[in-house]
Amino acid sequence: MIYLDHNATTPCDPVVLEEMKKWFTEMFFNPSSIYTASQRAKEAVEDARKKVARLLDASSEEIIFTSGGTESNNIAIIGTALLLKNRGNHIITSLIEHHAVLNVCKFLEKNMGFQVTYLPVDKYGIVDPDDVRKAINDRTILISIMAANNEIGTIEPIEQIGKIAKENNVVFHCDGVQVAGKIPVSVKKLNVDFFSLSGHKFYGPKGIGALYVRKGVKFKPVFYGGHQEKGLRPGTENVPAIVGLGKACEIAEEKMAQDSSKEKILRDELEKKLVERIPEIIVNGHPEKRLYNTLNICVKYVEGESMLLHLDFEGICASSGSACTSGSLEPSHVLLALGIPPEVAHGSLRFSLGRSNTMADIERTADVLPEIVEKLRKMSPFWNKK
Amino acid sequence: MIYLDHNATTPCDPVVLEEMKKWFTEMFFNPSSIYTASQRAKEAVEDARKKVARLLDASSEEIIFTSGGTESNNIAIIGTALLLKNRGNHIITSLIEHHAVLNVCKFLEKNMGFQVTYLPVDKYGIVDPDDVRKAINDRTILISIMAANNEIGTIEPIEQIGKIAKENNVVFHCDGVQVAGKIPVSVKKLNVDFFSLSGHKFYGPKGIGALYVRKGVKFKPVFYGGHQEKGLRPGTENVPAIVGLGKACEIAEEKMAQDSSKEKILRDELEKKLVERIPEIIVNGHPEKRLYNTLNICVKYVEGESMLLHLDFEGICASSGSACTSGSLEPSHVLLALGIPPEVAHGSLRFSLGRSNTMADIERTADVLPEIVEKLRKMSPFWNKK
Amino acid sequence: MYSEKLLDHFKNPRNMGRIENADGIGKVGNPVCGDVMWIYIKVRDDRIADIKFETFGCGAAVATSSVITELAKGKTLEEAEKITNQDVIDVLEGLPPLKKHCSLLAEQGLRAAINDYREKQRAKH
Amino acid sequence: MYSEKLLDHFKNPRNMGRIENADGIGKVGNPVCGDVMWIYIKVRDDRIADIKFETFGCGAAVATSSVITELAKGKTLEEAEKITNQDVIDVLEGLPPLKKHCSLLAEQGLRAAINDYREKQRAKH
Ligand SMILES: Cc1ncc(COP(=O)(O)O)c(C=O)c1O
Ligand SMILES: Cc1ncc(COP(=O)(O)O)c(C=O)c1O
Ligand code: FES
Ligand code: FES
Repeated sequence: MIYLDHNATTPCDPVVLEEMKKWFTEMFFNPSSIYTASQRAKEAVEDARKKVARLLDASSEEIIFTSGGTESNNIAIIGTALLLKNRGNHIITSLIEHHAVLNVCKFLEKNMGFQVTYLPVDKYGIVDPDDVRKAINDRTILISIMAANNEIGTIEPIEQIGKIAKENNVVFHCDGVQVAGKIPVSVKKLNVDFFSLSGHKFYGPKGIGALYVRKGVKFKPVFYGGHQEKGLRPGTENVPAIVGLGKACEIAEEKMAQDSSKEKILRDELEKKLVERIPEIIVNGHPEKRLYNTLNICVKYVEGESMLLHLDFEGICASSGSACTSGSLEPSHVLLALGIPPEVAHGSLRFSLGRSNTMADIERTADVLPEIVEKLRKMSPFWNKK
Repeated sequence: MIYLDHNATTPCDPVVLEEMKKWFTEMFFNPSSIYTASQRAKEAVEDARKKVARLLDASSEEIIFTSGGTESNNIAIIGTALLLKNRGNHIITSLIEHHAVLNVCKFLEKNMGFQVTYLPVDKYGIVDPDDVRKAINDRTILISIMAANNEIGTIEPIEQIGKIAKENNVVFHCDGVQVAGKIPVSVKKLNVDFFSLSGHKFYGPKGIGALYVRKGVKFKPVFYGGHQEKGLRPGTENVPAIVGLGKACEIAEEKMAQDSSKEKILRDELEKKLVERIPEIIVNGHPEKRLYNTLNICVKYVEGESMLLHLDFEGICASSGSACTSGSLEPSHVLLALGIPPEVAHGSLRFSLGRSNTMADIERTADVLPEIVEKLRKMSPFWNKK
Repeated sequence: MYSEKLLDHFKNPRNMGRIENADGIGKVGNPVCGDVMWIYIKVRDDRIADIKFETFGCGAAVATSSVITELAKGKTLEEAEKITNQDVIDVLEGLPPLKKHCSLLAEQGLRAAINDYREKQRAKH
Repeated sequence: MYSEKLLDHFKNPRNMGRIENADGIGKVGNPVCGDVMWIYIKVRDDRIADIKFETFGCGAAVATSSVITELAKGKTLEEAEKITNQDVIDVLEGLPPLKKHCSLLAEQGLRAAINDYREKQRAKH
């Protein structure tokens, strides 16, 4: 099998799983209990917190564990809205955010009297920091812009947007789910107040994420219960997953440089071959400011799902946009925001590479896809009309 | 080591962990993706959903996976409040709920204009269904009463309360975290609309829970994002933990009868020995309507933490109340609600038994604790004053 | 997600292609998913003598196109008009809830082709 | 949570017990956690000749009681009055944030005992 869907999820590194095991069984204790064995669990949690902090150039006290990227985004945005709603009711975000940001904003619009500005992007998917500056008004309490887009891989100018947020005294949340563990991140340099990450996107376990909260920045919790995570995220700590996330951060730091140069070579090769071999395709996202592992194309006159099914028959796993929208029929909101017509957006394919991929994977994919496209185009009224 | 704190958390059953493993590594796929491998992950999730449903006598479509008991309670209560706030703003709960219910209610009081009735309990910790009936008014939208109390083990008359809720057309949530997997539960018989459970309380993994939502009962999601769990709980599914929870439910069904009769014998023996050997102790909770694994005592004139530390020196793990309140200095709100004076409540100890415990564990604990109490009483100004 | 039967029709679609000088063409599409299906028919003695399709769409759209052409082929127009999306679903041994509409597209495509044929006939007379 | 040092004082508390006919007794308590500490002193030539404690409280309360008696023993009243909760924390090599107040209880207990002694002396004259 050739797995080219690492932006959807990654396999848990066996080293990570190995590290987690004993915290399920022998060392299963509740970190909040008083006996010595529990204190070991507590130490393990704090040790993992340090590792997450190090990956982001943050300090441990600034890291909160959550159940994943979705929760991190939700509590940062809803928590800020709840806290600051008396100061203002305006939020700035972009048209190409993940649904775990967009749908939160829509909820706040519909149910809590918030106004949201959804900034457009250029044809590469880049948010113009100047647009952010212009959108700020005296009721603006929050800006939420993603570090890199999950579908097309475009990397946003977070540092500049962070500067603008700071100058205007507006809280800045960054959905960093697609960059954490993939490229170096310094929350200090980026000027962000909140930064979300999710373990399973970089060879850590599912069901665990973290939220960086800059020292001094407050938010209202969304869940209530015990005193865990300073009361900001109650519930018995998911010790094995937390330990696993810490280990994944450690491994990511070690392997990042090597992973990125290898995957970039493979991704570029795939891009080159597909462009050569398939007429009338479009490569989406920014040519340079793009995640090194992501290739998103639109194949004109063919529909995405059909290509994915044929790829699956050949043992190749890819996606057409994000996994979370596979339950939806509409074309990708991200591609539409780039100005791509709906019928073309329907023909999108995303290949996202990872540690295990080889040049053989790329060659096979580049051999197989052109045939699939040809077959499907033969069936397409649009292609035949041309 | 003698572990007598199973109400705080339980070890993950090695069989459960074994079942989970491959979903971390080989079968790591995102269940929302389209390729065949992902469909296997989706099937595993649905299979686990069936197992959880079977444990509760529910149907699969009525089960939503969450990150744990705290989240289940939060989304049931906040989700109902958000949905029905225009119909009414009154909630009924009890004084002895877990903080994952109490603190949610307090949040709704402070921030969303809700009024909450905190029902008292009798000296055994039992909520009188008649009190529930009397507390209902035409603005009442929700009743939340726990199935069994985590500190003292008292089992509440959920079926009767459920009947009253139904007659009055009020939504009924039941925090079942301490009973799920321990005693037989039929959500149908109990007349509940929502029922919360948490994996790690019955030998499943941490960081996973479920919420039963009766067919036709609606609530507003608290998190927004992808379409997972019908959009009611977005975020990439935590497949390994979901599989583990399903397995834990299956095992619980098999072992429940045997576990309960064994643990009851051990618990009763511990109770008998401690009452015989330690003067001036009180056994808390209902003599019969009590979880078979739970023994909560107050040792007069001694403080709980000191006893716990000495027990820890002897390799015995116990707690004084719930783990989540170990970050608090105040005496247990549960014990105070029973009418126990604060200075006595400070001397509480909870022993909660589990599968691995043996009569030798009980004998050793019953040998060790009287000496500890004697030592500490010698140090106590109150004891010496007597 | 999809049945074996559906995947078979998807992999090896029956009656795929175009009929030059068709007697009727049905062109339908779903505005939400953007999928488009064209059904071509050749009619002899009020019977569907030949039928072909061209489809731009999801796996289910391709499979339902294939199935509807098989179901219609050889039937009288009257019989063919009575084919419903449920008949298509039955052949495919079910469809995911989100994909029910794809079978509707097939039903509509066939009916549109028959209507097109009838209108052309009427125009001739 | 607790340091080795603290656990040692907790396990083997120094100067635990009561002094019959003490020259001064300090009875303090924390209303929040409900912990109570009684400090007894025997004074000779303005010096703490003997000191004992009785404590109903958490591990830290017991340990800080033990430490404060060790720190105070043999000191002049004036010296003893200057002992702060920080001195106690230092001996214990730190305390968890939630447990800082336990060391304050010890400081207050000693001072209350000294005050009690002084008042009794004043009453005698
Ligand atoms: C950019 C981005 N944000 C948020 C998420 C949500 O993360 P999770 O599914 O782990 O909750 C994802 C992935 O699904 C993502 O790609
Ligand atoms: C009765 C009760 N409700 C809710 C919870 C919260 O569960 P979790 O810590 O798994 O979120 C617990 C245990 O901590 C509990 O005992
Ligand atoms: S998704 Fe619309 S026709 Fe299949
Ligand atoms: S907790 Fe109050 S004195 Fe220790």
